[in-house]
Amino acid sequence: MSWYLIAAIFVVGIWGVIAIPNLIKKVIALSVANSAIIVFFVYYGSLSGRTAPILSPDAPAGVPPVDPLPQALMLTAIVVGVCITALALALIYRLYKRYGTLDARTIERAVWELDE
Amino acid sequence: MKRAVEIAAAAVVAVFLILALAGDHPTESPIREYIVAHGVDDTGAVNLVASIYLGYRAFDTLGETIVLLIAVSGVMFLVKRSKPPADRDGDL
Amino acid sequence: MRHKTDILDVAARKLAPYMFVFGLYLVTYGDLSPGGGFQGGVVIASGIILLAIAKSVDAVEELIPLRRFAVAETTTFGLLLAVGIGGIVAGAGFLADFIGRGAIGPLPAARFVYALNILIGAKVAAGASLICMHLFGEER
Amino acid sequence: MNSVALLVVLPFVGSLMGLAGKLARAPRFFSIAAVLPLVPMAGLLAMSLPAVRAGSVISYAMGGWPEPIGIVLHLDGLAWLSSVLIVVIAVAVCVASFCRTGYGSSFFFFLMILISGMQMVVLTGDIFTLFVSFEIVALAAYVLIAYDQTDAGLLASLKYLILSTVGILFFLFGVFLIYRDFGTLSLATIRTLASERGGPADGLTVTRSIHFAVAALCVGIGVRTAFIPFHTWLPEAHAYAPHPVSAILSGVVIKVSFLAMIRIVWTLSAGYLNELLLWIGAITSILAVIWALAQSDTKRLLAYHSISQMGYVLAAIGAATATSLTAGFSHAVNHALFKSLLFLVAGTAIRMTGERDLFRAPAIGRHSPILAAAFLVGALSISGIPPFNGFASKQLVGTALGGSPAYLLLRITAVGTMASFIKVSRIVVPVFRLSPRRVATPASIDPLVTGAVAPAGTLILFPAIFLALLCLLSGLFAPSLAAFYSDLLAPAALRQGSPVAIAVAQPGGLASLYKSAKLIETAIVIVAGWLLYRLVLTPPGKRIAGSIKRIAPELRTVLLYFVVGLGLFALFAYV
Repeated sequence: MSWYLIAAIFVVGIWGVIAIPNLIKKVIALSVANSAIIVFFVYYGSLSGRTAPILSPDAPAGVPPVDPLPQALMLTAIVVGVCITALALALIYRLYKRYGTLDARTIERAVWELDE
Repeated sequence: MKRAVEIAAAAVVAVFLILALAGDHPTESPIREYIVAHGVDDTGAVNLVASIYLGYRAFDTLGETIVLLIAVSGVMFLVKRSKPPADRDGDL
Repeated sequence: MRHKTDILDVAARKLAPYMFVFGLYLVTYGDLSPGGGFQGGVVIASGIILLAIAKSVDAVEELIPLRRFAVAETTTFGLLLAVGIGGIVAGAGFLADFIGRGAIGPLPAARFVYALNILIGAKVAAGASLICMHLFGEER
Repeated sequence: MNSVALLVVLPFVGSLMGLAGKLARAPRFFSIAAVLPLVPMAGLLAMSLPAVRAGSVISYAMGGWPEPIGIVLHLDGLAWLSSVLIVVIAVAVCVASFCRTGYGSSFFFFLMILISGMQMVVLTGDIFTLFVSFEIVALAAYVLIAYDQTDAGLLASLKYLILSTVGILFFLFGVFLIYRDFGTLSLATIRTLASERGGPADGLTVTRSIHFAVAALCVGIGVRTAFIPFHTWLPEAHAYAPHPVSAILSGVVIKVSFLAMIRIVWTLSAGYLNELLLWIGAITSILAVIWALAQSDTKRLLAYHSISQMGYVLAAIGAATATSLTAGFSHAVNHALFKSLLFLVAGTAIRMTGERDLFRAPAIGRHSPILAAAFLVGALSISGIPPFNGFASKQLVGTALGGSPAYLLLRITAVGTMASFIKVSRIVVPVFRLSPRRVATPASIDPLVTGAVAPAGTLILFPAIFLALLCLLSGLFAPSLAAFYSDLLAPAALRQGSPVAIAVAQPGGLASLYKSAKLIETAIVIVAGWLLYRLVLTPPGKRIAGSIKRIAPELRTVLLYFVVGLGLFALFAYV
C-alpha cells in the first residue's frame, strides 16, 4: 500500500509539471516528484531493519539496522535536486524580469516569435 | 480536452509505476550485509551513512559537490550580471 | 523587506548563533551520530539565510563579504580535489583514506571521514547561502 | 594504474583553474591553464591504447574499494573510443572558443566540467555514479546554453532543464527498481547476478520490474540522446547556445549519453529493445531531416541534422547484425567530427555576418576561402559523398541494416540530407544562390558590398582545418579504421553481455566501398537531392516548409511526447 501512496506523490509531481503553466509551480512539481523518488529509496531501505544505521557501542544489540546505502545515495540525490531547483529558479527569474510573467505559454510565444 | 490529455498522461505514468512496483522482491542485499559487518572497521565512522557517503562512495560525493559548485556559479552568473556581455555576437 | 518588525529582527539575531552552533555540531559529530557535512552545512547556511531574510542581504554582506563565500566555495573544492589526489600520491588511490585511523578517544578516530565532513560542511554552507543570497539580492 | 582516475581528475583540475581565474581576475592566463589538462589526457589515452586494444579492461577502484561495494571505473574499448572522441572534439572547441574574447575563464570552467562529466559517464561502471555524472553534464550544459544570456538561450535552457529533469527522475526510479531487485548498483555485478538468476537462453529471465527498470533508464537517457519522441529540446538548445558550445553538445554530449544507454541495454540484456531502437532510429532520421529541410535558421538546420544522424546510429545499433556495432560507432565518431566542424564554421559565419538566416546571410567564401572549404568538407561528409567519412560510415550502416525495410527510410533520409546541405552551403559559397529570395538583399545593403563582414580571426582556422583533415582522412582510411573500431568494440561488447554476435569484424564489407554500384547510388542521391532542393524552393514547397517550421512544440506538448515515449518503451518492456 505504501508503495502506491509514494507512487501517487510521483504521479502528482509529473502531472503538475505537465499541466500547470506557471513556471515556478512547475519547478515545485519537479521537487515533489523528486521527493517521491527519495521516499521510494528511503522507504525501501527502512524495510530491512529496525534501528538507525549507527553502530555505536550503546546501540541495542541484536536488532538489525536499516539499509544505510539508500540513505547515503539519497543525500546525493537531494543535493542534486536542490541544485537543479536553484538553477531553474535563476533561469525563470531572468525570463520573468524580461517578460513580466511566469506563464510558460506567454513566454514561449513571445520568445519563439522573436526569431520568426 | 486539454485536461483529458493531461489526465491520460498522468494515468500512463501511474500505470507504469504500479506495474513496475508490483511483485515480491528480495530484501537481502550483499552490499548491506558487508557494510553492516565491516563498515566501522573499514572507515572508522560509526555512522554507517557517513562511512558510505565519505568512504565507499566518496566519488559520488565529489560529483555532488561539483554539481553544487556548478549550481552556485551558474546562479551567480545568471543572476548577478544584469547587463549583457560586452562582446556580443551580432546574432540573436 | 518592507514590513519589518523588531520581533523578527531580535528573533533572527538570537536564533542565528544557535543555528550556527548546531550546524557545527552536526558537521563535527557526523561520523559518530546522525548528521554529517551536508546536513550541518545546510543548517549553517539556513542560519545565514535567516539573517539575510530577516535583516537584509546587505547586512550579511557587511558581516562577511559575499566574495569571501565564493572564495570559500572554490577553496574547499580545491581542497577536496587535493585530498583525492593526495590519495593517489600516497599510493592508496583517488579519494582513498591515506591518513589512517586514530584510537577512540578525545580526537576523532575516523580522521579521513572527519576531514571530509568539515570540508563538505564548509562547502555546502558557503554554496547554499551564496545561491540564496544571490536570488534575494536582486530585490534591491 | 592511475591513468584511468586521472582521466576524470585532470579536467576537474582544469575547471578549478577556470574558477581561480574568475577570482584572481587574470582570465586569459587561467583560461589557458584551464584547458591545458587536455594534453596529458590525450597522452594518457595514447598510452593505454595497447592494453585496451589487446582486449583487456583497465579498472580503477575509487578509494580502493572493490566492485560491488565501491565505485569502479572501467576503461574498455568502448570507453576508450568515446574518451578519445571527447578529447579530440574538446581540443577543437577550446581552440575555437579562444577566438572570441567574450568568453572569460568561467566559460572554460563550465566547459571543463562538462568534459569531466562526460569522462565520468563513459568510464563509470556504477549506475548511481552514472546518474551523478549525467547531472554534472546536464547542469554544465544548462549554464552553457544560456551563456549568451539571450532570451531564446535562457528559454531553451529552461526547456531542456525541465524535460531532462523529468527524464532523470525516471532514471532514478529505474535505479531504484534495480537496487530493489539486485541489491547492488555496479553494472558488472548486476550482470553476473542476472545471468545466475535466469537462463542465458533468451538473455535473462529477470523479473518484470527489471524490464520496467530498463524502460525507465532508457527513457531517462533518451532525453539526453534526443531521439524522437524525446528530441524536442535539442533544436532550440543547440541552435541558441554559443557556437562552440553547440559544437560540443552536438558533437559528443548526445553520443556519450547514448553509449551509456547501450551499456545498460547490454548489461540487462534487453535485446527485445533492438527492434524498437531500429524503428525509432529510422523514423527519427527521416522526420528530423524533413524538419531540417524546412528550416531557414542555419544553426537550427544543423541541430535537426544532429537528431537525424543520431537516428542512423540508433538504427545501426538496433539492427544487431554482425557489422552493426562497428557501423553505428563509426557513424557516431564521424558525425561528431563533421558536425562539430559544421557548427564551428557556421557559428563563425554567423559571427562574421551577423545574420542567422541562411537566405539573407551573405556567403563568406570570398572572405575566408579556407573556412568555406572546411565547411564544404563537412557538408560533403554529412551528405555521404566519397571520399569523405560520411560516405564510408553510411555505407557501413547500409551493410549493417542489410535488406531491412528500415533501410529504405534511411535512403530517403540521405536524399533529404543532400538537399538540405545544398541549401545550407549557400552561407559559404555564392554558387548556390539561385533562389528568388536573393532580391530580398539589395546590393546597397549587402554586407559583402558594404564591407560589413567582420574578420574571422586566424585561430578558428586551426580547429576547422584539423577537423576537416580528420573528416578526409577517416574517409580515406575507412576500411582499416572500421577494423580498428571492431577490434576495440568487440571485446567490450562481449564482456558486457551483448546478446548478439556483434563481435565479428567484417572488413570485407568495406573492401567494396568504392564499387561502381555504390558510386552510382551516390550519384542518384546527389541528383535526387538537387531536385528536392529545387522543389523546396518552389512556392508550394516554401509554403509547406513554412508550415512545418511553425510546428514548434511548447513545453506542455513536449512533456506529453515524453509520456508517449515512456509508454512506448514500457509497452516493449511489458510484452
